[in-house]
Amino acid sequence: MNWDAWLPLLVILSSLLPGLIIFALAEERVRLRTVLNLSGALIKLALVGWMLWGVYNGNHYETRLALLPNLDLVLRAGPLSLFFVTLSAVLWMVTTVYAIGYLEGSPHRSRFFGFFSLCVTTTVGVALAGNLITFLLFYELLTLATYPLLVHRGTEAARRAGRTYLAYTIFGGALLLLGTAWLYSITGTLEFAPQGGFLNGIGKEHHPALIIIFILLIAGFGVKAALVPLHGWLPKAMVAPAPVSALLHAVAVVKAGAFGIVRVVYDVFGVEFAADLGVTGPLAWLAAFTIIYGSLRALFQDDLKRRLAFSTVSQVSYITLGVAIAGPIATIGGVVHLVHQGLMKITLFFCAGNLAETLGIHKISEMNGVGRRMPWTMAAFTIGAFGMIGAPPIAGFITKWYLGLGALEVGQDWVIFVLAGSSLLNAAYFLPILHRAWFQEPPDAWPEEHNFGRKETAWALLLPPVLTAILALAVGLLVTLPFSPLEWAKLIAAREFYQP
Amino acid sequence: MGAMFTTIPWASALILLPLAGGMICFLWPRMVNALGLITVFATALSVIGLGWQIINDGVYHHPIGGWGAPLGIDLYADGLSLLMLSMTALVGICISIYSTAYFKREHTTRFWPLWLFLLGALNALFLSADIFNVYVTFELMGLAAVALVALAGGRDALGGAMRYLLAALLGSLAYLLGVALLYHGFGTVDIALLSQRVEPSPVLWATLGLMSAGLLLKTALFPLHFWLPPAHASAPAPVSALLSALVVKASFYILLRLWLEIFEPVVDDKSVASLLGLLGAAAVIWGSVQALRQTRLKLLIAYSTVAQIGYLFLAFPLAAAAGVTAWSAAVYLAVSHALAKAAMFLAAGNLIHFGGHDRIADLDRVVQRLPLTAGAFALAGVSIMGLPPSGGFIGKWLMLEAALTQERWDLVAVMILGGLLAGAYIFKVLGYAFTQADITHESKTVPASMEWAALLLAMGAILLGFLAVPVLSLVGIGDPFGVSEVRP
Amino acid sequence: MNADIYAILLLLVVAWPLLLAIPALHSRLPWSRHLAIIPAAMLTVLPGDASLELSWLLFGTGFAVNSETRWILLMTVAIWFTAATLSKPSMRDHGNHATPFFFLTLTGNLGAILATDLISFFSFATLMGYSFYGLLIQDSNDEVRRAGRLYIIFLVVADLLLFEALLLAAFTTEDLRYEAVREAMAGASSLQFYLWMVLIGFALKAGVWPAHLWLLATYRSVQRSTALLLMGVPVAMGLLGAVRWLPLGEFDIQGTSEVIQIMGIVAFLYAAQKLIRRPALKILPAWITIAVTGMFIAALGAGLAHPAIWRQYEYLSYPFIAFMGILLATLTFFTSRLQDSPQSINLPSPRMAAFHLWVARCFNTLQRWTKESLFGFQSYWSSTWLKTLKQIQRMLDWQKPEGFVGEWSARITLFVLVGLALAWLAA
Amino acid sequence: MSTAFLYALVGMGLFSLGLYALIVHTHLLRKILALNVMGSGVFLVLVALAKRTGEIQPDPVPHAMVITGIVVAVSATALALTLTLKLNEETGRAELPDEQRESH
Repeated sequence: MNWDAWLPLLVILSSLLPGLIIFALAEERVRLRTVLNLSGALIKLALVGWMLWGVYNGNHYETRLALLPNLDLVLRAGPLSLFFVTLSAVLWMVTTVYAIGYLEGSPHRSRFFGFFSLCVTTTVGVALAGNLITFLLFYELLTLATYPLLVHRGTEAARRAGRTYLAYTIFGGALLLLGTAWLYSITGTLEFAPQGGFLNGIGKEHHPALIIIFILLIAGFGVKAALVPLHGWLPKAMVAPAPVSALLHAVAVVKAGAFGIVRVVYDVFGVEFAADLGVTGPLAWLAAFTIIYGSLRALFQDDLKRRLAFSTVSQVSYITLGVAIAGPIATIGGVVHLVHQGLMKITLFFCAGNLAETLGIHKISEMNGVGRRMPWTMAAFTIGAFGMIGAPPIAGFITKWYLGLGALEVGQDWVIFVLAGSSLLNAAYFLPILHRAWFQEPPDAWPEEHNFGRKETAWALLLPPVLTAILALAVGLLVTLPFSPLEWAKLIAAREFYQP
Repeated sequence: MGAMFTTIPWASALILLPLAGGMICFLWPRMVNALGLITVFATALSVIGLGWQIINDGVYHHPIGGWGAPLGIDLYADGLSLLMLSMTALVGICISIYSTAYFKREHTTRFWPLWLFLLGALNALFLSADIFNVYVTFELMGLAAVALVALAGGRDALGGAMRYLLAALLGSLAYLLGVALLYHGFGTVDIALLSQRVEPSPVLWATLGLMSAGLLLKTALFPLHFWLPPAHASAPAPVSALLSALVVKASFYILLRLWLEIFEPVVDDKSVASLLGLLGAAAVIWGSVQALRQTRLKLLIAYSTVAQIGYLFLAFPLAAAAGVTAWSAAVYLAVSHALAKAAMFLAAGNLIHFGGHDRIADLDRVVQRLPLTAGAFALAGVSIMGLPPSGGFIGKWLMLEAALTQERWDLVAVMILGGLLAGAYIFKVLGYAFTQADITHESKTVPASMEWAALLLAMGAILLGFLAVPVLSLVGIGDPFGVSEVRP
Repeated sequence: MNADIYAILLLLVVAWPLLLAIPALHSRLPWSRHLAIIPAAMLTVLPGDASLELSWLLFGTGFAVNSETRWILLMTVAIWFTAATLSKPSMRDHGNHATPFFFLTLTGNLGAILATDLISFFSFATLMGYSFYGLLIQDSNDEVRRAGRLYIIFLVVADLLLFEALLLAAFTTEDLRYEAVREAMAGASSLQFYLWMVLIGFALKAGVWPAHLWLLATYRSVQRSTALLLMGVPVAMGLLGAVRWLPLGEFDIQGTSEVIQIMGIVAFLYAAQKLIRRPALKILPAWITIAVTGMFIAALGAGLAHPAIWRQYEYLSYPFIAFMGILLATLTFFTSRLQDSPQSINLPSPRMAAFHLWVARCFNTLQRWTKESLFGFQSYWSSTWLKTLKQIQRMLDWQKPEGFVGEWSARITLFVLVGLALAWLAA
Repeated sequence: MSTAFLYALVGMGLFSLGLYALIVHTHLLRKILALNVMGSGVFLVLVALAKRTGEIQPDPVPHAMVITGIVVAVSATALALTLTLKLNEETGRAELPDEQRESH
């Protein structure tokens, strides 16, 4: 029995099976549900750790099932897939703890955690997908798995947000399907290959079609990656419970879209071929525009989560930008931001959730002096915010560093100005929050305070943001250690994208 | 053992068992549920037996009583028939289980004989090798189906049934006239013989027109779909499921057979295929838009059927260059639609049973109380929308592939648009599963068997997404799509 | 043995105040503010050079102490010690919200002094700069807050410029230690660009004319201990940064160096002119600072023009910075003692008020423009001509506030813009 | 033009006539009758075309078909009539009810 061939499938099953069992559990079986959730997360972490070590040493893990004649369902654990899988596995663990604390005593928890597990399952599937059709499959499932989480609150606003989300994502999915099928009809294969191996043999007469396919695929992924003008759903989706927003912005939906763009540019088209087609330039411009636009919109939001949402619009496009600049160093910057943005943004959302859950604070204008009431939460928030601004030595600095260097390397100096502008705007919308939280006098009463005794809030709510904030700081500080995100991104670039 | 297994005339059993079962149910109304279930399961077993035979020995051909065509009745089964029979058996089992709990006592005595007759007729139709037999099975099927629709009683159901009956009879008569002309022209009603004898002639054209018109009317292709929504929406839930899942497919199956065997090789003109494709496209759009506009759940599902039937006809214009892919797509879509739509109607039945109405806007209180049913509806919806992984996705993928290789952008656009609209109307319903409604509504409990029957069917539709390779190789037995072209 | 002690000490200098920043810790320790400076003080008095390589930290960090840094360290320790004494009469530090920022700023300051490469320096300087904001606005009246806002705007822009400069340096050389960068940048094609970004960046940080606005504003409004720190933290560190980052003594940079010298001299003359006109006693040290930094910049310009001279006198620059810091701090200390009456918390000068008004207006206009350009399409189409005209008029309004164009601030802005444009052309 | 062909044409005519009536009339009884007329038309065509080869003995197959067809037609008519009666009981009219209305 060759276990290597089934490991990727096992990773997927490690969250799928607990999820399915949780659906069947009665609402009041809290303990069993928690055990299932956490053990699933732990098993996944262990499996991923095992594969990380294996891939580091040059092993291959691949599960292959026939889906259609000539078209397989492929799950393959390469360096890039594992990068994303590790992010999901770690953050799933953390978010599960957070969600258990956040939803304590609220209705429909079995449903919530069931879909929560499905959501992670599909994200891991997206990460492990070894060809475009497998990717598409999990990508669409992700839409379906996140919708119930999004509308979990069941309010009219939630339903409206859900509708918007579906309208965008199903449309994006349709574009993706079209692009994928078209590509298949031209090439007869959809396997991910470094440098887009299978496209190099395509004749010149297909190049216009390939350009359109590129646009279709990028548009399909761009919906979830919130590329302007396809970002409209993201701010509305803020009605979801905080753990969902956290997961949505840091791991699952938005990141899956960005990951898809990475896949398309590097493993479907191949970065050189894409550059020959002349499509990476416009993509870079679009990403740059999104970065600036998202930041500008974020400036004017008073709702904390909405401001964070627009910040995501901006930050996720760093990944796209890094990919579209199309040089080895910029690639490292873009890819590493997959993890960096995840750590920072999940911290920010956890903190926003804590404020809402503990003090009933939803708006920035209500945040006066909140740092004195909840110092640990706000300390974590501060680290996340400075990371977003790009202050050293937090994770965001590393990203900007590599993006900037990468842009210089290929002579695209304009990117530097985009980065500078974005940093400036980031500072403009994060620093006032910090000022309020730390230096303004707190009000006499908070909007809706819950009692947690002497602690600032529940442990399950406090630990996750502190942990992710420390991680965000650590991946910046310890950036040169082996297995740091940056080193792994370098490994990816060396092994997958820029093979000699 | 194996030898004995293969010598049993499974095909005859497929027809005789349900007919006999229907008679017995009629005569013995006290144990009608048990009898009916036994018959349906036995029939399903026969399908497995027949499948065994076909997989081992290839195409099955059996002249009943040794008479042979044209006077006798020939049975013929290849991979395509087997797939249709399996679909019928599977959907039939689930619907039967559902029905034991769904119908009141006095209704079961009427439902079971009719349903078993319908099953027999369907099996016979899928096994028929000559076009006149098809007419007879059509009529048997039609009459049983109309009676089943009328079972619900009340103004809407009776009106729907009447409309359905008139349409079915009209379709049958047109078809029969076509049979007459064909027989006159080429002297046989055996499909295989006909396919050797036909040649382009005015008679053939007239036949093509008449038969197609009749079959299209029965298949409810736009704009001949007018009878379908009232009939399917007003019938009892299991009956709606049967009609949408199986009965409509039967006439499509015949159209497909005739087209493949008789018309396609002869008719050079692409205009007929184009016309069918055009109507299919119109059906996709029109049906979807209408479904989106409905305020009643069952009507929504019924209009969705109108739209989904349209997809099947998109294969006709595509078959010229990508025959196997296009036909495989149509067949795959037909089967997954059967499973998914049956699941949907059964789920709708549960909701109505529970809440007493099917107004979409007031569904919130109901959907939340029936998570299994909501799950069934959602999973079936995934297949209807053509999202992966589901049978619907595989079908749509193949269809897209066929369209893209020929650069038929119009059809591609229709397929994509249809998927989007389907998403819109499915989630119009599903959105209510997540609202904060107080549960103050008067409600009945729904038996577990009813919930699970719906869920099983829906899961089947999803599972079909992973079975494309075996299913497509099964369909290939006997080379029903004629051309053994190489895939691109 | 000795090396190990040094290594631990070097680490402690930075790590100890960082650790003390945790409220649970410093609120339990008596004299915590003073305690935080102890390792640094020890390092100052111990003889000999020492260095510590931390290759696992960031892109490879190092701390080193030698005769040059010891000067700066001495000054810093002295200023911080005074500030600690001034700010905290009581033993226990309980419930003071500025205390963590005190420790964080200290950490940043000491780290920046000891750092041996550009990235570490930049990281610690960033930590210092942002934490210092917390110290600045602990009084939290309106004027302080306005000054704080000015400070932070200058800081963000400065950090951005320095980040870009850092990128240019990293693009040119892999090794980012000071000497390596000096050598590499001296011959780099992006030298001019780098030069100007570093200069402007540190000039903004140090409050060199014409970026002295924030310095004046904060100096006016903050409490005594913080005013003291101003001299040691942003100003001295800004000058130190410029000395370390600029490719001094390597290359004769004609043209640019003259411009820099002229700017330095103009800054000095401007401040001197102010001094001659006898400003209020309290603000005197601020003007002296501006004059001195102007001189220093002129010296840097000279250093850029004559590498040989710079190499000869380079060792003087560190004691100069140190003495300057101490001197100014002492001056601040005494002037504030002289004027330690409630009236001395003086009102904003009309000029400053005008500037603030202008900043606020600019910001509002920017906000409105962006808003309009983002969301305004619809309203633009639906609005009548009259409305559009009014909008245009409103947009033009900001250009003609009464007497504003005659004000200094506009000229200063122009000057900065011209500087930027020059830098652009030169690059 | 042979007699058989004439019969066939008449059959066609009947078919068309029935179709027209089926569409035009609203009363269900008339619709049922129209269907029967159509059926007769088809049967006539079948019978007429049975003499297709010019032999003296006509082809028996269409006749068998017609017999089957008549059986089918009779049962269908019976069902249709039953439905009409039921519908009449329910609505008081022997016409197809309008398309479904919104409320029950």
